[in-house]
Amino acid sequence: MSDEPNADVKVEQPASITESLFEAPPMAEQERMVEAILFATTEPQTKVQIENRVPHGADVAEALVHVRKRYEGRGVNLVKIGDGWAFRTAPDLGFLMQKEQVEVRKLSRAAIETLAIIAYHQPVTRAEIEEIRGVSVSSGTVDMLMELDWIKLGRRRMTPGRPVTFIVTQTFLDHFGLENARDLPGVKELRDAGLLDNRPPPGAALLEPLDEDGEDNQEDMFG
Amino acid sequence: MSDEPNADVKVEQPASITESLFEAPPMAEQERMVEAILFATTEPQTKVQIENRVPHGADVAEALVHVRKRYEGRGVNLVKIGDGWAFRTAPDLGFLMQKEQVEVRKLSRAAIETLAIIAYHQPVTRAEIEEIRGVSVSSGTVDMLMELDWIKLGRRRMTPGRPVTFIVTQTFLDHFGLENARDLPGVKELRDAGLLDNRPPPGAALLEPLDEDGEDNQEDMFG
Amino acid sequence: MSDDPSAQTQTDDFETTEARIASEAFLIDVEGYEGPLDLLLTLARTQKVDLRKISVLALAKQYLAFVEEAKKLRIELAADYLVMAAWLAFLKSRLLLPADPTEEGPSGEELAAHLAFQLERLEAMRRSAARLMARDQLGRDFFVRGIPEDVSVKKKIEYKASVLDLMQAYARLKTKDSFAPLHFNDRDRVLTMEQALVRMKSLMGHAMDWADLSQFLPEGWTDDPKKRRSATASAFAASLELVKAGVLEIRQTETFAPIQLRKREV
Repeated sequence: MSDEPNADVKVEQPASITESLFEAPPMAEQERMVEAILFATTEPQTKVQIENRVPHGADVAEALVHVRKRYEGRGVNLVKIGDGWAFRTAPDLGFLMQKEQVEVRKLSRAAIETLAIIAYHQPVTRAEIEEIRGVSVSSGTVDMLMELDWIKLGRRRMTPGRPVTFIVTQTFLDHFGLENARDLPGVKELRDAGLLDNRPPPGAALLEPLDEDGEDNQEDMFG
Repeated sequence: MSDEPNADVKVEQPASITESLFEAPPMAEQERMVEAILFATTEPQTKVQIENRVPHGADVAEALVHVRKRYEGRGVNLVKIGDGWAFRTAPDLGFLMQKEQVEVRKLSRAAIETLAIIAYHQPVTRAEIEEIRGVSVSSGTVDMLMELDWIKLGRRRMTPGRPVTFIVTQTFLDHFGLENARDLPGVKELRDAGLLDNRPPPGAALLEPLDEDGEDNQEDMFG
Repeated sequence: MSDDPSAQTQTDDFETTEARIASEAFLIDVEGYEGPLDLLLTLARTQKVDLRKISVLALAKQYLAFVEEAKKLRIELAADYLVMAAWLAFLKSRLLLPADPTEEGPSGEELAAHLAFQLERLEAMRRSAARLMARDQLGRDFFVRGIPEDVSVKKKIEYKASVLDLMQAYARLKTKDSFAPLHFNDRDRVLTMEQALVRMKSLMGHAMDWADLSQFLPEGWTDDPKKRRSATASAFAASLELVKAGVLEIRQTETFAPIQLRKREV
């Protein structure tokens, strides 16, 4: 393999590589070799280690200088680590080496309620959602559910104003492990299964929805 | 407000903020970024994967062209592998990396032929492989090629029995230094000679929807 | 096919001499073949012609001779070799006898052509396989980055909810119906944010000096405590909005002290 001159280099360099067994390849070729070795090796390589790999007579020190220069200011730099040399991503580009990690968050109460209404009542208009929740639906909530690809627009309702309706998506069904939105249990079943809290005490009724609704309203106003 | 993990507002923000705050960096800088990303990873990265890492608005396709050109004839080259891009050492310098060489698993003649048939005829069914080789394909052969991650299941053929098909993988392309299956040695000559046609034995022609398969072959192979 | 009569006698001669010797030689190594097609391909090569010009008739005879020899030598042949022999015998008769127009199915020539195609294709695939394996290979001739750099982790938020969350949310809504939900029945005693904003904006021009928030309440909203509360809250919220917009300044000297506003100097 070593006696096969590389097609790319061929033009510039005559067959001098093969001419003499012990003649060092031209510096450009030595540079390529150092480059390839430092790329492929699993540890930083010392000058001696590189010398042991390249053909006899090569001037590794000089080749290293050339390679280092060539990569100056590039996205990858040749750096010296102890006695060894290695390629490293340019320090200013470290932010590119980030990988996304998913942080799971719970949906806000407004979002889960809106989603529940859409799931149970689809196709349902915004006005109907607001009627059920008793507060206006912030567009942020709807946008977020849309962005999660859990709801989408259904057909327009054939009533005055032809309002759009919302329906749940296949992604929603997949996420919640449902085959069909109709598979959701009804309120009576929920109560029978003990999933429903008993009625809250009369006094709490007025307070509880208030603060939450206040928030919701504001969001809509400024959103 | 911004430090409040409010679910409703959060989702809307990132896109608009990044768009307005950061303009795409100059091309030279984009080149550095693409260079750094591809240098850092061993797996080929698709254009989309790179785009997800670089700042919004970067022209990754153009940057890739520049980077590829920059590394032409160097000891390390930018190569295209299927949809992905990766740096690989120049093949003519393999002799320098004797220590890094991994023992290539010795493949049986059956395995090599089966692999070649899948590569040249993909997507191809087991029955078609058997028809070409004139002997049954042992499941051990298929399993081994799967294990090497050189072949995988393609779409089912729309013929009676809906048999599965086999296609080659990106790992296969990477291993053999191919940009895609069209680059297989001699593929054009074989096609011109009609040797890649799915030609059923005479008399059997009535049983199979030949046209459809022919189209299917072409689509997947060159699509 | 090139099975014209003259060519045929030629190939027949050829077959009787060299091929027979060749086929006998192959008998020793019958195990080495990967099925009848592989054997046929090897036999075809003894014709020493381009596979496209091969005489299938000669090939059929070679193969049948091979099987005969094997029988004589009591070598046990796998069933598929015998199936192929039967098929080739049938093909041979088809090729030799004049075509019977009443007969159904493909002609001898068509069958022969297909066999020739199969052999050519198998040979082509073998050549291609060899060329493929002769390519530069990853980990042998070219290499990946030896020290891949670790990618650090960036957080991405994903929202999660279970069916139970969904059902409980719905249940909560449904049970809310049965006790007092929030209804704005007395809207006339509520000053909305929008109303307060409109009012604040119109009055702002006059607030060159610090003025109490209470001075910005609309007429008729200061006496009734409920209305005053609502108006104060809305006016305050509207003020904050205007402060945020940079058109107003706000201060409060101490807890519970009056809240004061003035226009922001530009």
